[in-house]
Amino acid sequence: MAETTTTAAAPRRMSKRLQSNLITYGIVVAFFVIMTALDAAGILTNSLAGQLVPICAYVCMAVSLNLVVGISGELSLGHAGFMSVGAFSGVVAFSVMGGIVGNGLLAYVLALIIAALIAAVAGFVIGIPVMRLRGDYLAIVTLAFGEIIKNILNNLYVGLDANGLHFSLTDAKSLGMQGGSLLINGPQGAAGITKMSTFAIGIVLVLVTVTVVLNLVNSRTGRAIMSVRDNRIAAESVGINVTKYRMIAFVVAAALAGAAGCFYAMGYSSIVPKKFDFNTSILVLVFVVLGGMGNVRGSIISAAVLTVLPEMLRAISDWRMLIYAVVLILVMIVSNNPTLHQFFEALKAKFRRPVKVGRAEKGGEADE
Amino acid sequence: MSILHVEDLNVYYGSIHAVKGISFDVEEGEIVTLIGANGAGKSTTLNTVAGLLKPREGKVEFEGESLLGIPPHKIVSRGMALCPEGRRVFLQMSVRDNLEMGAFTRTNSAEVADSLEMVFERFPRLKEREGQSAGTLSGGEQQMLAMGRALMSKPRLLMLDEPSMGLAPILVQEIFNIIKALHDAGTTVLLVEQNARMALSIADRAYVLETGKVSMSGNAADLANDERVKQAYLGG
Amino acid sequence: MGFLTNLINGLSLGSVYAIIALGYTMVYGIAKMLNFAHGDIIMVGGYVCFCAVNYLGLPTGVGVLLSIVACTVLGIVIERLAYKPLRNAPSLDVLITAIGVSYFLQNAALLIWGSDTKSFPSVVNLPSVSLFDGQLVVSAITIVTVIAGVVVMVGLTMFTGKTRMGKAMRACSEDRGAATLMGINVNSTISLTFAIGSGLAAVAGVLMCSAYPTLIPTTGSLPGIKAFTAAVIGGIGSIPGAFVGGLVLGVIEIFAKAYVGTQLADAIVFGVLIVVLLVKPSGLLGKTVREKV
Amino acid sequence: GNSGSSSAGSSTTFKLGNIGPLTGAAAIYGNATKNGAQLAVDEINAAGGSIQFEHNCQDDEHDPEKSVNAYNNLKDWGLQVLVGPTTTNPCVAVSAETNSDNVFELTPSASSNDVIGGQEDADGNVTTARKDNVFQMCFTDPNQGTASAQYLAKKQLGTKIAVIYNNSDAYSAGVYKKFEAEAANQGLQIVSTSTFTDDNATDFSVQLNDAKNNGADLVFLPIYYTPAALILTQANGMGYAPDFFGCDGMDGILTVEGFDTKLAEGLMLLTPFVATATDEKTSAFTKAYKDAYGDEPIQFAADAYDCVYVVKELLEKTGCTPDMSASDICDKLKAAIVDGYTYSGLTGENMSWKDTGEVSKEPKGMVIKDGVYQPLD
Amino acid sequence: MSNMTASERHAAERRERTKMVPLPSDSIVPERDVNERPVLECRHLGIEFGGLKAVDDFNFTVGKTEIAGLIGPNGAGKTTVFNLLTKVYNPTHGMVMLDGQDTAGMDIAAASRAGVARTFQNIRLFSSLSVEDNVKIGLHNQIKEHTAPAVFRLPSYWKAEKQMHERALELLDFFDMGVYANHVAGSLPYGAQRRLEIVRALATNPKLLLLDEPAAGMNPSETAELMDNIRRIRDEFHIAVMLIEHDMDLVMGICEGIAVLNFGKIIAKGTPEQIQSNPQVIEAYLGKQDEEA
Ligand SMILES: Nc1ncnc2c1ncn2[C@@H]1O[C@H](COP(=O)(O)OP(=O)(O)OP(=O)(O)O)[C@@H](O)[C@H]1O
Ligand SMILES: Nc1ncnc2c1ncn2[C@@H]1O[C@H](COP(=O)(O)OP(=O)(O)OP(=O)(O)O)[C@@H](O)[C@H]1O
Ligand SMILES: CC(C)C[C@H](N)C(=O)O
Ligand SMILES: [Mg+2]
Ligand SMILES: [Mg+2]
Repeated sequence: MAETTTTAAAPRRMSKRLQSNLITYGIVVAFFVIMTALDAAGILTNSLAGQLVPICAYVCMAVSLNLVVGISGELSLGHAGFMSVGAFSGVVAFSVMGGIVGNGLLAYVLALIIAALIAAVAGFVIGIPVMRLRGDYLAIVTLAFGEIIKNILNNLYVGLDANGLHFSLTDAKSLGMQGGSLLINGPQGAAGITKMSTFAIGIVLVLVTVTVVLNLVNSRTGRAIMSVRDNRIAAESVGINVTKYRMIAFVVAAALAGAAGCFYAMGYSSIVPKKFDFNTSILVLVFVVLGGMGNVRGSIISAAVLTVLPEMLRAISDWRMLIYAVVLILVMIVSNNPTLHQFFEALKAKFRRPVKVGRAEKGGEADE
Repeated sequence: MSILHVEDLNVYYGSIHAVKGISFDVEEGEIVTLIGANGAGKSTTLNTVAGLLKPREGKVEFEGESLLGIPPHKIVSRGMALCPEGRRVFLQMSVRDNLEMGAFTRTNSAEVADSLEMVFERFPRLKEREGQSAGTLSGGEQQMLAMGRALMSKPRLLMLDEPSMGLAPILVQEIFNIIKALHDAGTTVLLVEQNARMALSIADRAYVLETGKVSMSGNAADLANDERVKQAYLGG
Repeated sequence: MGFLTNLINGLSLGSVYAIIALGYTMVYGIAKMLNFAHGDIIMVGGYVCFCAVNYLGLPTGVGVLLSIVACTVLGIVIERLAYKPLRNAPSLDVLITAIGVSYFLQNAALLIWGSDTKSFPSVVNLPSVSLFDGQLVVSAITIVTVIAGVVVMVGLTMFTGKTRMGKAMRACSEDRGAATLMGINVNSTISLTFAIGSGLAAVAGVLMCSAYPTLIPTTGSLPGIKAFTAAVIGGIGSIPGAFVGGLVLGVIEIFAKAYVGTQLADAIVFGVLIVVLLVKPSGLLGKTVREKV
Repeated sequence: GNSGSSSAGSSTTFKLGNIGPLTGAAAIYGNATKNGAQLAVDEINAAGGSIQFEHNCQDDEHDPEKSVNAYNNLKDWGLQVLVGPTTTNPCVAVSAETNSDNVFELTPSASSNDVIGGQEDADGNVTTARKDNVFQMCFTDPNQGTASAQYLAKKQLGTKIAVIYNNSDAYSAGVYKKFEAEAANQGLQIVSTSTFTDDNATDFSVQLNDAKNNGADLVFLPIYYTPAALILTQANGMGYAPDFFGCDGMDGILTVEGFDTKLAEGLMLLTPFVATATDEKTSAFTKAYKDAYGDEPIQFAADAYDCVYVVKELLEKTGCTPDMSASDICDKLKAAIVDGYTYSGLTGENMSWKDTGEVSKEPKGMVIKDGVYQPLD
Repeated sequence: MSNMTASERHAAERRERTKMVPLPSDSIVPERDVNERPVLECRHLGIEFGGLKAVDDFNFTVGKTEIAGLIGPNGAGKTTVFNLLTKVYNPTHGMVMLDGQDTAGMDIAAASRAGVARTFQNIRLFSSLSVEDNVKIGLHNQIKEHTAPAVFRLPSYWKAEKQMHERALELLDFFDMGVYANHVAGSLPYGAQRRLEIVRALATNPKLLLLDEPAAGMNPSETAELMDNIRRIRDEFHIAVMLIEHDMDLVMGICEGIAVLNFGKIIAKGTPEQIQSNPQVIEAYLGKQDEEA
């Protein structure tokens, strides 16, 4: 009896998960197609066109942060730090690679990869102390690391000349360069960046990020990560190396944020460390929470919508940030209102098969 | 007039209909027990009476006055206490502070001190652990603390949600002795128990709950001899 | 002498952090939420006092009182409107709401008071104390801030540890449902917490703006974060911890600026936080709460 | 937001865009440039000449990303010429965009090298290539630094000099670097150099102590007026009273609400414009500005005002018409501006532009006396 | 079996109860296990919490397929013993041998890999995940699948996933829980949650299964079913089970060797019959049984 039910349930569940993932990919692709079509038809406003690159970058940031916050269950308040590590290392890598393989797409892709790797290393190094902490203590330490990264980048000078790369932590003068160009100029950041990032590349990056996260989630590693989130002691007691799996989530997210940072930086001609401060970390966190914890599709949509929202409200300039704030508060209040919640549950239940046994599902799997 | 009158109570968790039209009465000075399987809605009923949950329909009257719409903290000061399922002691507070919190609504400090003495007398283990933070107590110790804390408000109606859960046999007996003693001292008790045998042995009347409804009710002794009850709840 | 000057400057900055941190710790300890809007209430406190003194021509003392009253009311209103509906929400949702409130306050201040800097007149108009033939000048505001910090810390410790309301607050912080069953009015207890926290924010705002006389809509954010850091260093939830953490942070920040360089001061401050937490994961004076299995 | 604009876009008006920080910590600058430009546009339109403008000013909150967004927004509106952005960091980002779109850009006040590109910094490094469509109405930072050092030396204003600058700001760091280099040439003695960052701009006790302990009698502040006001107040609190000397960023300090202007007595700064000057142009402008906006104009309002007139004259000179594309207009204007064109306005007489994008004009030293700016000489 | 009443089942079990034989180490094991290496040996095990000897000189042996019981008053230290066996706590004295392997220096995860699995006094499921995922997580160290192949969806990933899926359902079906496979664990009825915890523990392929009050909150008929399940686990998985329980019907019904703890010390060891009649145990734990046990 039980036999038949379960074997029937298995493929259905697989396909449900697959279906949900396909919808997610579909949304990204559809967004690309629509925007490209609008552009071709000349309907796309410059304002929106100009935001496509940052939208893709923020989507990648939100999806990767979701891996830490939603899926691994650790509140990280310093995600922008990894973005800036990626941004600056990417800019330097591109200049160096440009000299070797030419200033083309190849150098750019290499830069993205190098940025991701360096951010991953940063994530690992930072992860060592961070993973010893939990909860709000972990949150404040990630915040601290975000600020430390910014502070260090504010003091970092990198130059490139015929002799190669020069680094300094004091000032540009001590680089001791002969001619050449100053790639990173301390707090003034990097200027004169070759703008390589395009919307199409951004979509590819989003797809890669989403694939990595979704595939990770639906695997042994992902389940281990989620088990630690749900109950650390129980996870340990079934033999899971808790630190290892928290670290995997943290490092993968850092790497993805690094790539997003490089992509972002190379969409602007100049970039300063201050851009990636606490406020940016918070901004991305807002995307994640509004999109739903552990919900990748939600992160994508909320990152895109919330990036465009302030620009759409430009017409009411003085009021727009106030309205943004009110929207944020209202969304939180409304989504936690039991009466409304019940209403949506009931609505959802209408569209769903009745559940066979026991209680209705609550929560939901973190796998879409 | 009964001290507690519940009529046609309907409680939902979201779309889950947990309590489906339960009615019962508790008379002054009685011990009444609610028994039933896991998930029958016993805790939900108690929590609703205590004001922690809002019923969608139905009446809850305490000493003739409706409790609906009255916030739970005010219900406490009217003389009703609930010792909740799962203990819910204040883990980071000391045993003594926990007990003092139980007397939050009482202002006469001399009387409170007497109650404290009384609780320590009944549960000497708590006296031993007076200064220890409740979080490091064993499960059973926490259960004693929870019950002691409920007693500290000196309630006229004491509601106990599975007080014997996780207790050593000797303590189970002790808990039931205490309930009997409270009863003798005039406190009305509404008891929810998995340990139906014990519960029925001390209760005056009982209600059997099944999936949110009252399926049987009556004199506790009669129910204890009922075949269906024996079969389902007393282990044959 | 340079060292002493720096130490005094550090204590001055530190006691500002300490007072902010006390408010933070209070709200965190009881309501279990990171109230990111706390720093912005400080800012409002500063503006209210500024307006009272500069526009209404009220005496400074009245301005300070007005500011405390305004912030207390503001704290209660924010709690009722924005946080109360989220009593049972996941903590991250509450955090995001607090961030929303923070944005709201900043932008409302922008609309009301404009974005240009206001120079805050000191509320302490006493002469500075000059020691060692004027080599060491301790400003009156520093002395007042340090004293205020001590008074607030002692007061709060007594309040939460000894009084009935204080114990009710601790009960609410652990288990609101159980607290209700004890007859505690959880809503008013949490409101009271916010009222006290916000009133403290006003005091902090006035003192901070007096010591560092500049006022813009974002005045509160960075000190808010620093004070939060201070609270964590001291052991979040611990009242003496917040005070000690604040002082430690202020002194380290000034020493780092003076002896290492202004550039890396923040990195050092946050580095200290990390080191402290690694050595003592619950902060200097925080209690280690072990989960019993 | 958008400032008042005249009738809906038609082919009889040029669309003049403007970007600046209208909110946020640098809002004073943005609002000044917005108002200054608006004043000029209103005058030009009222005069009813062949050139008529529609003016649209967008907020960038002093953030590069927002500034680029603002620029794209202006493009959607149909922007033909850009005046702005007001501050350096956003301007660097936007000028890269205007450069690739070939839109003529004249910034009233963004003074860093990177705005125009192609310049070596004090260490001989080049970070950006020359953007040939971008010009400045203000001095470049290096020029300010050099001028300040020369001025101090010439007037023998200080023997021991301390510098406090904002290391996170391209403008401030740019001025400082050239100042330092030139100070060495001029034999000025710098006894203390300390920095701060935007995140650390509320407490200057350490920096002031350093200056005081090293016996500095003049403190050079190549920074914005907001932290400067704080520095003056804190110095006063600790009983330290050296002379203070600033650059264009210092302008606005007297408008800080609640600031005890007595503290600014004796403060010197380099600026091309003072509202209290008595020449006809300045007093007319100051009056009109006060009538329209209620405050005294600061130099950036004047810079923006001049910008609009320069654009107008160039459009006239090159015979551009409103139906031309932004790129065609740009080609004409960028050729014309370096082709022996001179302009005399509020911020200088006979100003001209090099093909590096820099303006050449004379800096003026000002000192605050009795609460108003007075020429130093 | 299912048409037998609970008491009939108990009687049947008692009839076929194995003979217990003493070992040199003053412990007893079932006759059938006497030639096998014991799965658990505790020697002089002890732990102190700030002076409190929660467990003291604990000596106990569990045979390879024994069902052992650990009883004692509340706060006697039973759960603490489990925490010592699973390395949640590190002992301050003595040692634990798991299937001949010293567990000193292991952490919780290592202890699990060494063959001990447990359930918790307060249910600890991965409550937001599906029932099947809960079991798959239990299989973590049984069926390996690496991160990189999973991210790139290589064939090895699909193979491992299929294996895990099949094994998980097999285990769930063993407890008639296949129907719940797609349900969110936290939404299961209480009894099912307790069973799921056991399934998850079994998924780790343990040699010793520790159950902490598995019958808490169950009524007698549910308890009887649980007893069946525990026996089936022992018989079909050929492992040892050690359980803590206050329900004497269950303990006396299925345990072969029993230890009684009081104040951290063993006060009695023996077969159910010996324990039930031990005056010390009656005094400290059982109380005078006025009803049939
Ligand atoms: N917080 C909740 N959310 C959703 N459903 C709930 C919640 N609490 C209880 N339920 C459901 O309501 C029903 C009644 O539960 P209740 O806890 O009242 O039962 P009970 O009789 O006390 O059972 P037990 O013996 O397990 O304590 C059950 O089906 C349960 O699943
Ligand atoms: N982490 C700890 N810190 C301090 N004391 C502790 C700690 N853990 C347990 N104890 C103490 O050790 C004693 C034994 O606790 P334990 O939980 O093992 O009891 P138990 O036998 O399982 O009781 P119960 O049957 O009530 O669950 C208790 O007195 C408890 O207070
Ligand atoms: C408005 C001015 C003070 C701007 C400054 N010159 C800068 O480039 O940032
Ligand atoms: Mg219950
Ligand atoms: Mg226990």
